[in-house]
Amino acid sequence: MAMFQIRIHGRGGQGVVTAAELLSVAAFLEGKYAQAFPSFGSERTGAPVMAFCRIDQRSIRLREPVMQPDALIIQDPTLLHQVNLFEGLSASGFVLLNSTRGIQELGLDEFLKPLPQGHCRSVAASELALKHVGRPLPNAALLGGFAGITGLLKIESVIAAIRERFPAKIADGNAAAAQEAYERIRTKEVIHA
Amino acid sequence: MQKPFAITLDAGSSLANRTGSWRTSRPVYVDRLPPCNHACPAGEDIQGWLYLAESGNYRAAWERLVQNNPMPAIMGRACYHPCETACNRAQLDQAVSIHAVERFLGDEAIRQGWKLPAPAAPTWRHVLVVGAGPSGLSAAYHLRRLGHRVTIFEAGPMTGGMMRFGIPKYRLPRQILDAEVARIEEMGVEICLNTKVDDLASTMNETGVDAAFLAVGAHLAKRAYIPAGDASRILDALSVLRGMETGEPPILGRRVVVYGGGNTALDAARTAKRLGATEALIVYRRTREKMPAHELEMQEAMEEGIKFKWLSTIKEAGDGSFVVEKMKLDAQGFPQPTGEFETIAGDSLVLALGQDVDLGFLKNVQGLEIENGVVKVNSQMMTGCSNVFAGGDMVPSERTVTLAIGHGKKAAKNIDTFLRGAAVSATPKHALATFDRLNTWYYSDAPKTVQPQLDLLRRQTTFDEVMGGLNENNALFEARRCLSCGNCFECDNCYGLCPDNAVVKLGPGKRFEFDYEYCKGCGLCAEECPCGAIEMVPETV
Amino acid sequence: MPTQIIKFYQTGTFTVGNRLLDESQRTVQARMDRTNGLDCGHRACQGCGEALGARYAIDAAMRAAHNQIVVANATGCLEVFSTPYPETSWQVAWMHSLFGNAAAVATGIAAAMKVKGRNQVRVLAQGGDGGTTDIGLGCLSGMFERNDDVLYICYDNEAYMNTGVQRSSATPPAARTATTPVVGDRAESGAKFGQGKSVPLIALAHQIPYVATASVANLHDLEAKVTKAMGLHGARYIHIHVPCPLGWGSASSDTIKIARLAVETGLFPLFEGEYGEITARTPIRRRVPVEEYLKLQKRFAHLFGAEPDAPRIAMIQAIADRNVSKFGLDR
Amino acid sequence: MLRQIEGSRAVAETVARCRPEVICAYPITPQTHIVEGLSEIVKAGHLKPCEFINVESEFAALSVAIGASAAGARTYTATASQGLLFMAEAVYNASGLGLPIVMTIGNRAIGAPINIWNDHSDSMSMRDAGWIQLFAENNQEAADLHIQAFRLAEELSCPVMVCIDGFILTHAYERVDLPTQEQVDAYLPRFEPRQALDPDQVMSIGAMVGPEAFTEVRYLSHHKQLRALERIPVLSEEFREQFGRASGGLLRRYRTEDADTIVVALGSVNGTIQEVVDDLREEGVKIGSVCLGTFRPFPLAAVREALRNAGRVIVLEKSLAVGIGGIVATDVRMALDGVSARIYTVIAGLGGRAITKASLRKMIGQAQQDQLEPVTFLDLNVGIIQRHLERESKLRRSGPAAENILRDIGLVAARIG
Repeated sequence: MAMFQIRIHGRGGQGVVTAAELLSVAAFLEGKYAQAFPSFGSERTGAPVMAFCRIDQRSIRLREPVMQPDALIIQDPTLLHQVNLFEGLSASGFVLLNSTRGIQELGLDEFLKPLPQGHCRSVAASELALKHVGRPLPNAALLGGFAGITGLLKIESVIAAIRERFPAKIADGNAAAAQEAYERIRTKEVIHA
Repeated sequence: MQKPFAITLDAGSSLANRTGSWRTSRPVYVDRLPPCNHACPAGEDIQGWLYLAESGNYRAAWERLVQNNPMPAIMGRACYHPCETACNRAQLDQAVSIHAVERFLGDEAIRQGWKLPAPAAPTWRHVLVVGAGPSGLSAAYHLRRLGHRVTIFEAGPMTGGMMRFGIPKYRLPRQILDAEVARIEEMGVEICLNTKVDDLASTMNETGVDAAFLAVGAHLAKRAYIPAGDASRILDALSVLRGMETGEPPILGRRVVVYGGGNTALDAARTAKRLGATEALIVYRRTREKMPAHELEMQEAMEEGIKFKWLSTIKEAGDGSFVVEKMKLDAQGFPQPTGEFETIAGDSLVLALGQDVDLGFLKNVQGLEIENGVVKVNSQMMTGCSNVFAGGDMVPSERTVTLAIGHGKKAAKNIDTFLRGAAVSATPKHALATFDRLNTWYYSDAPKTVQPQLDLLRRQTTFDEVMGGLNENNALFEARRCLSCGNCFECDNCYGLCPDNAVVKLGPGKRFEFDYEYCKGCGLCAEECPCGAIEMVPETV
Repeated sequence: MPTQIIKFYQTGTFTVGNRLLDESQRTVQARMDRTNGLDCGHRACQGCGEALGARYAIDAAMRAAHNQIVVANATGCLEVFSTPYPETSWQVAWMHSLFGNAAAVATGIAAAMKVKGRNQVRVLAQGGDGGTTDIGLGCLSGMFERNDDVLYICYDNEAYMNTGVQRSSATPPAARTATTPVVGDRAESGAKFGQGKSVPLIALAHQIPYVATASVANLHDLEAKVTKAMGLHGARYIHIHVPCPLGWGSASSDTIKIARLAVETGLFPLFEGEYGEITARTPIRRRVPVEEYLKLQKRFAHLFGAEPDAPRIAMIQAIADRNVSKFGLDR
Repeated sequence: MLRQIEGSRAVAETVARCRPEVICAYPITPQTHIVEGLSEIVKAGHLKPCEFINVESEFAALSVAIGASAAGARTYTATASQGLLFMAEAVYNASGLGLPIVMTIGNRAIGAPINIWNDHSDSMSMRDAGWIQLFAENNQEAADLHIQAFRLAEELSCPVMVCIDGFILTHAYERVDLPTQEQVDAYLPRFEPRQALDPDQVMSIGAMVGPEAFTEVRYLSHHKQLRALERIPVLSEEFREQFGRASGGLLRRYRTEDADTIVVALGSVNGTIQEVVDDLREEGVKIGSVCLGTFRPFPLAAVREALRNAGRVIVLEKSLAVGIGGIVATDVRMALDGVSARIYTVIAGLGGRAITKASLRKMIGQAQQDQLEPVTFLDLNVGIIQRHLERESKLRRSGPAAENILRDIGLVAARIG
């Protein structure tokens, strides 16, 4: 498999960078090489931020930002109208949105039609986070969702990464959120099929 | 450890840099003559013995003292201490009470029975001293120390001369006098009492002495012509005072008039008071300011209720009363008669008009000259006759016990020189240690210790000593008030204040030394020396 | 530091030593075995107050710490005259790094000694007023604030002497320096009034264990303060007044006298503070008017001459008076 | 032990295993995570004995380090950008005194305009300060270099800067094989200072040195760096033997044999360059690259040896010597003195601008047709520049000041009227 590149969009304070790091750890746990890094800056809470993650079978030398992502994780749909989120997205890429509303409701179906079936999904990550963690931090849930739609990583790896990163109590909540997001994606996929 | 080059240096390397070469003037330690020593008629090394007393080493202090004066206990009482008048400390707070410390040392010596230094090896020379007064005793002491044989001929029945017959016991207790005289006798000085010399020349021949020192004092009371009735009682002060000593106290009556203005007049009046006079009146022809008596004694006399009548002369002595003429001072300050008379009551009149010297016994001495009733001497106290010396009240000078003792010492030194046939050498004197040379900041303030005084009633009724002495503590305290003018007392200032560590401390009693290898000549040491014992002298280029 | 008054009237407690005092009452400088931390051969000017102050302080510190001390020195006269290659005058472990970092370097040394478990080694930092009150104040404040185990000693000669007498924040009002010259309007000559800072009080504001001012003119007081400081741990500060004959235009022999007058006029108050509070002051022994102090120094010459600058002399007197009342310097 | 870990954390943990006894910390992006990591390690008691000191400035940070090192303690600190400039005086002092301090630089641009992103301006500003400067290509090397740095510094009694690209490495999560304590202890002996402040061995450190000896002192620090040129390859080789991976050294060649074009660069950009090299090689282009691991001392001989046969040398550097162009390039030119190769200076990645494969390919392409300017600014937005220059030329006041002022007054007067 060739190098897989992920770009995560969100706002300062939503754990965008953490999300990218967790992805890299999950990949590492599966014996893959991974590289995660932020869109280097001193962004404060609320400002649009990006983080990147590369996953590969061999060691990664490339240091440029991810410009042709194979997957986009959008933690905050309000960014849709501000940033050119989809720039460089590969034709066979994935898009995962944090929203209670579906892609159609968001009016993105037309725009994202070129993408393969099932590559473009939304999941109510903030809602799940509120439910399991008590705070609307969507990143963990979205990682579960990412495992769901891409199948690149096992949900177990994602949860292991979460557990490695956070103290038990917080980890439990985030793990649960990731798990549920993962299942929702999967089950919905079943329905579609 | 292989150290980096140049940036890291070994300790002590700067010693290679001899900064002494920067110097344009160098400090030198000096010893200056303290004003007290300078002013002492007996030539006492006062600062020297105070230095020893400061450390509580009273024995050493006393020994240092008696090198110049064998009678400190007497001196501490009888001397009018010109040293204290000269003391630099007077300009700071009050003069150091030198006499009080001296007296303490003298009394301590008597109490502890300290001995005077043993005489040197016999010189087989014999010196006759005429008169056992302060001057004679002083001379005898010094001559004896030098190893000479000394014989004193004293006309009177007792030793001490004027110290006994001129100074009442309430100022100088007799056991003190006797003790210090005895100590001199113990050195092997032979004293012959009631031995009047009528003809010195023949006496010297008979005794075969090599030299003589004359110190007979002035014992002839001056008289003044006063018309007197048969019943009127007139005495002279000396016989009054002598009477006190010889056990024939004079009858003076209740109202005593003393005529004169010297210390003897005061002594006579104070004695009269103690003998029971209800009133003692001193009549003097000039003013108080002109009175020759010592201020301190004036104070004491007035405290004891002695009355004074200034600007008055006694014209006539009647029975129980005296006629007095008022005087007034002329432009030159001499008293002139006014023609105004008054009569004062009095049972007796004591004349204290000064004393003359009895010079009869000198008639056959070759070359000896007499002028204004006293014997002429040169700077070595030598009379016109080469082996005859003289001192005390019988030579031209002020008449004080201290001066007399000084004469004795000086004469002894010169007699010794004469006997050894050596040349007269005058030891060079140090420059005076004046107040302006002191850095007084370093001395802390300390009030003078006041000597305890006998209460008035007992002073007026008994002959107990008026002035008490110091105890060991306040004597030490007083000694330490000495500023050590002009003489290093090892305060360590120069050692501590040198920015270049260029002063070497040699250890206790050894003082200091300059290390001219490093001294830059900044002058801090000289400026900060409390006692002015450092001088800056220009370097010769 | 209220030095105990010894009932000893020839010298009191004012001289360096004296044969009659017992050891405990003599100063370290009076001892034959004193360490001379700053030794002979240094290149300080004649009558240098800083050389004197440094030896006083370091010797006292060495005595207190049984010679187990290390000293960090800021750039300045003291450093230059004491360690020009190839000679050093220091008899202690000594280091010079930079002008403004002596306090920080000392912090580092203290940290090193701590990790090495050499707790008996005590660390000092020292510098002039420039290196302390100006360029070094940042590092000094940091050292105070962290309460590092360092005794910092400032030798205050009231200007940048090493570079040729320029104004520092410790330069007193009206004083002439190369950068506060006496030219043009005489009434405006010399350093400005109403400027400068009191680093001792700034130090005190850090709530550190010990702060003191001292003078080379009062050795007993100075040594007592150094000894006290050495007995404590944490950040400590001693500010020593050291006249500079060259920079002040005074006679080399007057160094101590001038330092003494600075204290006796009230212009340089001697006090101690602990944890933010002033805890002691050394009363003035004999109060003198500021003229006596000013007149001995050419840097104030423009205040005198034919018709003295009475108004500004009065302003300086007012500063002295204020110190006396503020610090309670009357006996 | 393999870890997926942030670069800063990897450095922190490795530095901790070097057993520094004194650590001075002052926050400045992007170095901050390193000292944060160390403070945590010290606080947790995993590094003993160690004094962790929070100072009040970078100047103090290095000053405290100077004191600690002079007193014989193994000492570490880290900084970046403005911080390095603020401690500049102490930087020279530490090397002048020969104190073996190790300092990490999280490379970052220097303002104004203030900019927190990566380039090499900070390290370059101190290139002549007498410190050894090592540059890390990736986080594995960033960690490893510190172990070698302490050994090198203490052997030579000379301070060492380990330069890591800010954010690109400091903030990047990567796989790093963290050395074990045993490994580090085996490689890095206890610190035996060449000089140490000690009351029992009194000496004065930091004397004033005049013209009579200053040149010698300076020559000796130069000589020290020449010795470093010999020691660095040796220590790197020893490291490879003991840790089983190559790290450090003077430089590393990548496919330079038979290469006719060689790109020379410092630090993390080499990864991207190697990707491009591989792509171009597949297209048959004879290209290679050289990763400079040691910038001070500058390995003249090794560089000459690596580049002598190339017809074209492109020095890609994240720093600019304003008014002349390259800094690294200048040194490379010196190394190639007398060699006929064309040498291009490419200024890239200033203030964090991404250096992309695309841009590199384009640039290399131009070089291959010899259409590259001798000094080229990669991805320079010429449009902006031109617009600004035009605006400036319009706005700039010309003519004597008096007239201009009068003109202004005239305008004011008009308004009033």
